[in-house]
Amino acid sequence: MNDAPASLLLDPVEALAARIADGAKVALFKDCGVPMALGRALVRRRARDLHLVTVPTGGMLPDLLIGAGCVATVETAGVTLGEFGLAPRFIAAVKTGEVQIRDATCPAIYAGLQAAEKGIPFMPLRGLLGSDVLASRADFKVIDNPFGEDDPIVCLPAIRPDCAIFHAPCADRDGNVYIARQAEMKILAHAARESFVTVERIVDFNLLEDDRLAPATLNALYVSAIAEAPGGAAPLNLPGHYDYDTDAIRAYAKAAATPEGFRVWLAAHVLVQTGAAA
Amino acid sequence: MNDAPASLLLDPVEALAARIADGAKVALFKDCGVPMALGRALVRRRARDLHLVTVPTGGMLPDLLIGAGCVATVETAGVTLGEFGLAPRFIAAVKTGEVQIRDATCPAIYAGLQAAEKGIPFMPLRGLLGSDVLASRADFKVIDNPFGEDDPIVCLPAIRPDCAIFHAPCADRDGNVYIARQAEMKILAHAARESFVTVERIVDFNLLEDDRLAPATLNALYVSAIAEAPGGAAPLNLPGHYDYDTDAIRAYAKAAATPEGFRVWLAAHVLVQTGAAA
Amino acid sequence: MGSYTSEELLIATIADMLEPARHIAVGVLSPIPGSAALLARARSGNTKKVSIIGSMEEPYRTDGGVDLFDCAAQGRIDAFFLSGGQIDGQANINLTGIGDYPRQDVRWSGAFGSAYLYFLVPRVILFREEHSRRVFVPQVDFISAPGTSAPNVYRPGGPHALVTGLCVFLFERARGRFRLASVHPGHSVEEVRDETGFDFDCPDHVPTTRTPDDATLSLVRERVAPAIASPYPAFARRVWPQAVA
Amino acid sequence: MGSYTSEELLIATIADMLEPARHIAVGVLSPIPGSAALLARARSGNTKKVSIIGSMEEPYRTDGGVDLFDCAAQGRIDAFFLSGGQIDGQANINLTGIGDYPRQDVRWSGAFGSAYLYFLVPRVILFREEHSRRVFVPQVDFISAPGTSAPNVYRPGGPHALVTGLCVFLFERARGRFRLASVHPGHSVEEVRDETGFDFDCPDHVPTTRTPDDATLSLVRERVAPAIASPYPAFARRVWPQAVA
Repeated sequence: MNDAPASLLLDPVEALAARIADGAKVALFKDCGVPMALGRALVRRRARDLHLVTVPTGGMLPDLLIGAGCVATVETAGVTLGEFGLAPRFIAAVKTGEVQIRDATCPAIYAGLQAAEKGIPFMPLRGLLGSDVLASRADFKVIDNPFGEDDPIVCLPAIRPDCAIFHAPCADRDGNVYIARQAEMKILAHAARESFVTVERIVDFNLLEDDRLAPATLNALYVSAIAEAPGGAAPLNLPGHYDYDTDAIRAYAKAAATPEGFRVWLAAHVLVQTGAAA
Repeated sequence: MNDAPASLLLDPVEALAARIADGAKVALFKDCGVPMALGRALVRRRARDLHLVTVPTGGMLPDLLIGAGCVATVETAGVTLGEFGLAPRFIAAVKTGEVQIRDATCPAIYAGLQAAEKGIPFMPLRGLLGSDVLASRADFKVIDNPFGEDDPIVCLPAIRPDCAIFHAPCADRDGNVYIARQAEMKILAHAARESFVTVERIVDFNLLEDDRLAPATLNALYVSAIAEAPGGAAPLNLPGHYDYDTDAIRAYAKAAATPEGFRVWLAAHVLVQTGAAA
Repeated sequence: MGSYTSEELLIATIADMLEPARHIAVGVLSPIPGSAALLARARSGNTKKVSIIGSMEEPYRTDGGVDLFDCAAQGRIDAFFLSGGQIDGQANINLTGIGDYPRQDVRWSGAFGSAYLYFLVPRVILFREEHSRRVFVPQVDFISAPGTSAPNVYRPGGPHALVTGLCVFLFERARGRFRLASVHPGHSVEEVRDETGFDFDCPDHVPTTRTPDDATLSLVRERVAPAIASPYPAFARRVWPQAVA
Repeated sequence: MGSYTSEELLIATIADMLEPARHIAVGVLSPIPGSAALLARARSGNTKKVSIIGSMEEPYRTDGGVDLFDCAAQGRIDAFFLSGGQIDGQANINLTGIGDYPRQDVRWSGAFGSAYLYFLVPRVILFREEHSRRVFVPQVDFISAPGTSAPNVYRPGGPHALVTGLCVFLFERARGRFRLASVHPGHSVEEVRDETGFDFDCPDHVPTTRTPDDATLSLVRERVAPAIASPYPAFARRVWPQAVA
């Protein structure tokens, strides 16, 4: 396809954020690359009532979106800043009930997305029985394995996000996106109705025509729009491109510990936006 | 791992065939590369009572194994020689009942393997309802979608082969196998208890350490043994390496049309084996 | 209008049916449907996507069967093609064999993806060039995939039309029956009746199948022929010996 | 015998438990279990496989979470580690929070992969360095993952041991209880009783945890320290300032 619709490549990242509607179910991939620049653009456009699905867990991005008031529901196997501690705005919002929490496990999130990917209404999964995670999820159902005897098994409903957002090393002008070793981005993109992707750069050849790159390339069929956003995962990392900016993450963790600190941080790092850090 | 067990790399292909027991459930990947050399070695070792699972369909290899008397059961979405016509030994054996046929559909075979890959007892799948394929399979079950109302859906039991066999472009000395764009080989290898792989060549570097090759590499964790077998998919193709030998396939199709013709072909092309064509 | 071959007529006829489809998938051993998909794509200014199962060529290759089947279930494939060793008046198709299952008198390859894509792809076009009572039977011996389903069966997809060497039938899902829509030039409704083993609806006046215009024939010969030659070299050489010399 | 740090004692103690495992998986934020897995691997002549979730280094990196969870369900992972904000005497673990769910008084991250791997990996080692009544409670507030299951629940996996900064408990699945197996040098059974909120079995004589021998310490400092420094640089610098300078 040397003929992708011209609208596929959007610039700047604000244009992508504009396509993510208030109330949308938005899936965020945990592993590199986390679309931090797009997340900041969502805050600036004052997105509201998002239903976040972290795939399968999340960190700074969902914490930031929750703190900025963009989120109504978070469906997750866990939100944490990892070695920088717990996720302060997530925790505060769950404790007050400001966001509705839908606790899951990592494989349960993946299984729900894989059910959507396969167009099946549910996926069975081992584990969960006897846990309060299961008890807290009225939408998880226990059935008797039809191929066993007295063998209860949990069935998880398909998770079909309105959109998946992620950051990748590069895309081509036909809309194909190189996802490197993050094969699960394909599951995410297949499961979601639309995918909005930021990339470090646009390349001038068709990724699928390179036999070495093609296996790690997401077909344009699944991609609604792409924005070029160099450094789009910062201050988180993009392997092979840049490492974590640990000072910046630590500064966030410290600031976000209080609502006031978070507000100041937000004003300095997101709302007043310079081009370079977009 | 610079320390894979020395036994992982076996030579010659006969040694691989020796590890596939009579009666084993053996999964054959349809797409490149079909392990023709290993199949011929199975015939030479007089394998018996194999339960073939074609993934999802098959051609010359299952036809050859059936004709040579190696097969008790074939589970398939279809066996055909494609543009060279129907699969004569498969058809003859189904008609006489010499092999038990378990008809499926392509996505049903994949879904059964994916259930095994995920360690779940079954996978739901759309379609099949009202077909005689479903009617012929007592092991397929129809349940009511627990997330719907009056919504029947077919559940397919996991297919866990004793082994998967396939041919690939290359492997490294640690046992990692480059599978190029054949991502489904991973499903197959994950689903099977063991994988036996023939390759065009062994490379002297670790495939997983090359970021461009790693996404298309099957981890040694899933590989039981590897044999170097240049031309191991011939007379079928291996993209980027060699094309179909259409004359050879046409000669097979013609010879295999009769039991006597097949016997002559087998004696000339399989049983009397020269090194080069192994 | 220039002269055209029977293949070109079929390609143009099927391509017209693909007009609304954004993503068309083509199975194995389908040179005429594949050519029709490529023609529809060329007419669209290449904005349609065409996936050809087993193709090794960009932009037509797929990520493999699992991806393609998933893609259909996600609602991302709008049109597909099926055929049958037998096809009956309820649009049931038989790709498996004739006689008592499993030791049938005639055995074919198997059901492939039929009893799946037939349920999930909105516009499935049945194509079988041979139009005879051997193929078009009152009732198939083995339902590899049913043409219709009970109302409670999840089935966004199903048969849209049956294109043969003689005519075009449209399938009316509500009635579960074929209706003769057009007869190809040089053939008659009587011939269709004689060669069809199943009952079908037939209006008083049956039009002649529209023949391909010059613009279509140019596209077919200049754009489609070289492209379809990659997956189907023998077909392309036979139908367009000049174009793909 | 040379001197050792408390981390080295824990690493050696856990490594001993990994002896039978061929494939050990390590989750995030697990420097001590990760070091133990690397020690077990080094002792095995590197024949064991160690997968470290999130690692970017061969041979420890995985194909991602889906692959790892599938791998566990296939029976290809023999040992894994879990921890908990609360752990009780039935080996239930709480990674979610304290107080009435969902608006808990204390909220942690979430269950991660616990209520899955705990069911499927044969030998799960619970590790929590802080040994206090705050952590080891009579009953967890929220069961992120249960320690035991009814007999009809598919559960090839489960808890093998609980290793803390004070002692080692072994879990007896048939009884659904912990048994004190050893107390670390410099600590006592009384101290363990004082700091443990749940009831556990305690033999008359409780041995002292075996201390690492010189060969083990050499392996830890020469082979494990540089390797664990890749996923856990701060940990490695703190514990082995010389080795990973």
